[in-house]
Amino acid sequence: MSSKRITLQQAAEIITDGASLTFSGFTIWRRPMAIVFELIRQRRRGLHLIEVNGGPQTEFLVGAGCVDIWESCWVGHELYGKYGANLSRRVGNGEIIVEDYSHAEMMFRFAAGAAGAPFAATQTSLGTDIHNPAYDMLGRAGLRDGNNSRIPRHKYRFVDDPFYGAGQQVLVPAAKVDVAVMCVQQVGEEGTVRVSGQYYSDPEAARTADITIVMAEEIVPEEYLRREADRNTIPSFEVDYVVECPFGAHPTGMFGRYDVDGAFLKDFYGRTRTQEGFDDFAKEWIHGLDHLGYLEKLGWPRMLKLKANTALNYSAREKKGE
Amino acid sequence: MSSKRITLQQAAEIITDGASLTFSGFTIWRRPMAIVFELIRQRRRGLHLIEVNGGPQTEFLVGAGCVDIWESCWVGHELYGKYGANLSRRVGNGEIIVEDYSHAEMMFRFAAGAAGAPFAATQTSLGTDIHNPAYDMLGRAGLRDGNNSRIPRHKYRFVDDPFYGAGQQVLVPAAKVDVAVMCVQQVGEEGTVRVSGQYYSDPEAARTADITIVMAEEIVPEEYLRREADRNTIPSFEVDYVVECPFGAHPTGMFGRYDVDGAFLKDFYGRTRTQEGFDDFAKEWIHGLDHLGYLEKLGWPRMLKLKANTALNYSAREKKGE
Amino acid sequence: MGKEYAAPGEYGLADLLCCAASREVGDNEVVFAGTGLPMVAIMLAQKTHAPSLKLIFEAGTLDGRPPEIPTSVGDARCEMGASRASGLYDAFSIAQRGYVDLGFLGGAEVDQYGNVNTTCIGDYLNPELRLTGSGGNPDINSFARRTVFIMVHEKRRFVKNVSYITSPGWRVKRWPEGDFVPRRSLYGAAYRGGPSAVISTAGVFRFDRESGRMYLDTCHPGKTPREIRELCQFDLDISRVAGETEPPTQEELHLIHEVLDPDQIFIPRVKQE
Amino acid sequence: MGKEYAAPGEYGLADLLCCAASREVGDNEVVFAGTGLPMVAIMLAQKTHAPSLKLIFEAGTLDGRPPEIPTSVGDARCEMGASRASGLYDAFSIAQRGYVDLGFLGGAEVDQYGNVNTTCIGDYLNPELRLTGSGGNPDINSFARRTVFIMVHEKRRFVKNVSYITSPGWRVKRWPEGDFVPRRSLYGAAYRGGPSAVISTAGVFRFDRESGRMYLDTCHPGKTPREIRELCQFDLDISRVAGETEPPTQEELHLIHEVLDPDQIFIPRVKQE
Repeated sequence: MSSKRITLQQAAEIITDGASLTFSGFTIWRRPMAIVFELIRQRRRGLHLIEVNGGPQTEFLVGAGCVDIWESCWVGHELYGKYGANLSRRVGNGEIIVEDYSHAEMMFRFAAGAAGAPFAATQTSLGTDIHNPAYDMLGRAGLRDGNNSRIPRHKYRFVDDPFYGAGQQVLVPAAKVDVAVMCVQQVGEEGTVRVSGQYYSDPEAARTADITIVMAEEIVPEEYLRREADRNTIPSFEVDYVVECPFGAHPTGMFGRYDVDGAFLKDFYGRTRTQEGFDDFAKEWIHGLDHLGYLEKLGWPRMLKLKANTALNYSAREKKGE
Repeated sequence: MSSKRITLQQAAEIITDGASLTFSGFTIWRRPMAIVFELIRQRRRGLHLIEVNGGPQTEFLVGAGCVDIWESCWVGHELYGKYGANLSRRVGNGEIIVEDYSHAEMMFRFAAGAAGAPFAATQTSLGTDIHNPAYDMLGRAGLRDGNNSRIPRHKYRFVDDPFYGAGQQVLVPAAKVDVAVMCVQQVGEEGTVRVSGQYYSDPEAARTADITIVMAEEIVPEEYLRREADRNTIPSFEVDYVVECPFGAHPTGMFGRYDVDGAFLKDFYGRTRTQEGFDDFAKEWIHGLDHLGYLEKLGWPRMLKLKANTALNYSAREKKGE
Repeated sequence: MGKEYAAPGEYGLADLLCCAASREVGDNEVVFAGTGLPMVAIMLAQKTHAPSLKLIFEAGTLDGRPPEIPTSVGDARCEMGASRASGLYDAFSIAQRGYVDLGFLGGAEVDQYGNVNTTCIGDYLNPELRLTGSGGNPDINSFARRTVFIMVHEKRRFVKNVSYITSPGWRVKRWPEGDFVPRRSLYGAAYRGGPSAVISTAGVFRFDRESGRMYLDTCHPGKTPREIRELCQFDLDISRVAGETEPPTQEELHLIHEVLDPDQIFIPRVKQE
Repeated sequence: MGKEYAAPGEYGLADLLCCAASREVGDNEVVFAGTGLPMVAIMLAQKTHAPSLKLIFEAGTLDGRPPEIPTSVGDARCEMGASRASGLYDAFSIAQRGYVDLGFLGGAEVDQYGNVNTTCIGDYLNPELRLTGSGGNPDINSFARRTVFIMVHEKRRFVKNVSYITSPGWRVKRWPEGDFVPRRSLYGAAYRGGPSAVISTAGVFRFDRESGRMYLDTCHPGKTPREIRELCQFDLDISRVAGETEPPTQEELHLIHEVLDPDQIFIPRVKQE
């Protein structure tokens, strides 16, 4: 058994310029931020993000100019920043292609991809501009010619249900991604993942992607996880690489481990409305630091305040909304 | 909160003549046998079984003449009876309509039903007689006219993938069932289900069905299950009724509780090749007994031998294959 | 015990919205909640007239009973007391399968048919301002039997035509033509209902069953129907006004500020000493 | 340490089949196993030349390491040491997604293109004998890169045309016409491979890459190619016989009978004292 262990730097190197990418987590929870920061340090370019929903990971990568295409349904920082200012700026400037689906459509696209089906049928969002043919942005950009294996020939298709007369169905194309980058509580050295709490769309992300990189708070003995197989979330053979990186999701939160660092996100949101602001923020918090340097800079008092109470699975110290 | 608790007799009464029905479990594991026996006692007729796979529950109901239509992919007793002798006899006599799908097709049909989609796309079983239009048995019987809301207008449809050029796809219709009858280790009084070990196709069965009845080895406090929500299998609001019935899966097995009673199944398989044999077996083991009478008849030595070792989750006493 | 209403000045607009939203919830209903004020409203209903409601959070928490307000639906707080914690595939499958009675949603713009925009302001192809995007807004609005929108009332938000239909109202676009058709005709078997109310900072609005057009149901205390009509770019029907929006009760105010949101994350206190 | 082969008489036909099947498994492969002899064969491979193979059981156990032979894939024994225990949706999604290298299957009838029947004997519309049905046979055979069939060798089983194509071989039916076409042409992007071997009680058979027709690869000890051809209703290609099937080693026999299947559930001992 060859080891699946790699470093943060190696993890980021696996994601090459132009790769299509997805992430674990949900909005401001369990995002693989340490790898995202490393991608920015390595000045990755031309990424195609296909996300069930976006969050700080999107905003950081978009702000740093790493992203050419974003397919998803939402980006923001929840309570700590009401929309994605970096994405908004770059869309306004025509620097990024945004393809809008609904949340359920994105989820069903990943479910189809994970099941090896080329599409899924759904009845969500009928009658909205999500299905406006004039708003097919990848099509407008001439990218639906079949040359990019990650971009389907159509944004969606309508068909009528032939079986039960259920009416108009939207066929949404399976998501296809090169790399899924995950951030979880525990992974075994052979790749078995145990997510605690909500698993969001992580199982589908891992199964859909050609390469899955799992960054975990801790790498634990496989044998420990395999004692209770029905508690595990992702099987060993779907995971190609594992990285141990405590607090790797910061400033996003992790069930049972630490809360969202709302002050950090507010600061990010407030300061990165402009490109100059983003560059300044990145200079302060990303460039010239490694992950340990980043943690040192955050400091103990901040991290201890965020640390989850193990009985509650969230921090009883952190004042919410701050 | 009105109680969801009912008795075995009431559970069987919910399943009316002509109902479409599905079950928890897999082949000879975690089948709701105590309710199946009660259905036979109540002489239910005209059932339409739609199962991911069949097993002893199928063979008992079919042998007793309760079933008019069986849609599935497999029936037998694994090691203890190599095929479904009762189904085989009744198919040969033209007493039952059998609609054959593949195992994955049946699973995807339930997944579509559970997701509220009218169909799923798959590429399994291309080129087989499962897709032979002459072998559409519900169609041959004139039942695909749209009058039965549980029977789709087509057995399947072919379409070409418009998105990635992945070629021919089989669209299989969602499964639609009136009642799912489940047998699990634990259920809370509000309906939360915690399955231990493999959950087979139980989550999809419960979500697809209009009514879900959960028979459990034990009804436990909801609050106990809700302390670790990420270990539960089926949410409260998908469950309409709960029944407490220890050893309710016998002669099938249950992870962590008891093994398959191979001797019982062998005896059943050996004795029920003929209708007379079945009637004789039913007279001995079903009619005139209630569940406690059935357990008394089985006796302590037999049940203690089957009882699972709690460290292993299976019996270390039972000699397999006997 | 009769209801003891709070007097004007004892409560703020957020309190009023929260209580009005809470009253939309029936007991035993399955309710799909987004982040923010709707979460407080639903938990308020859970603690008052709807103790048996089932709360679903989009991120994958089913029938949760959080003891304190989560900051978002992905929050670890969602899962306290929940029946099951899983993921989005579960949540959206449950919604599409038809389990959801009521969903609470928000929006940046709304038109008279209840079409809502959360995607962008201005031309989609060249937006003045890109917003968050759809999130689960169209999904919940497609599958729940009823949806309630909670919005800030400004004339620029109650518009003739939204910049982008993110979430479908009672008359929606049929593609590829793009003409408006009744919601029911498009949704076919998936039709279960649609927007049932808009609760704005000015009043409570409902929709005519036949025409699908918005009308003013109740005015918030201190607002007149004419004032409210002036705050809409479309011709608001004010012929059916039923009176004033019911104010919060003392019990509700206590629950909001002492139990549910003591840190004033979503609902500020009106009186600070 | 060289291989120490068992002498004729020291092993039975089931031992030979089990070892031949085991040798089809490569290390690090993801293997989809059905109940019975294939399970023993794969676990034998796991304990000899393929310690890093990943075992998937159809009922939902992923990368399991059962210490003793499960009686079926639904068995609690499957889950000992597993990476994940879940359900059939997972198992079949993983297969359709393309993770599976090898599947072991059985059958009642096989034709020269590897089409296999497990559904019925005689006319499907009026069957002489209804069998179990497809189970996962066509699914695994559709999605795995290679499949290996293990069968009893009788002339009535190696037929010109199977009564019902349950599981697709190298030339399959295109519907609605029902004409035979090459597997690859039908499967398109889903094509990953197909039946790679049939291990019968007479010999080991493989398939010509071009024609998709079965040929005899090795004869089991004591059988001749002509005898084996006589046991087929179709014209078996015996021009490429590579020799005799490799017998079990002492180590393999020890593992089968002392470690994996001491209770002789699936593999009887040849010598009982």
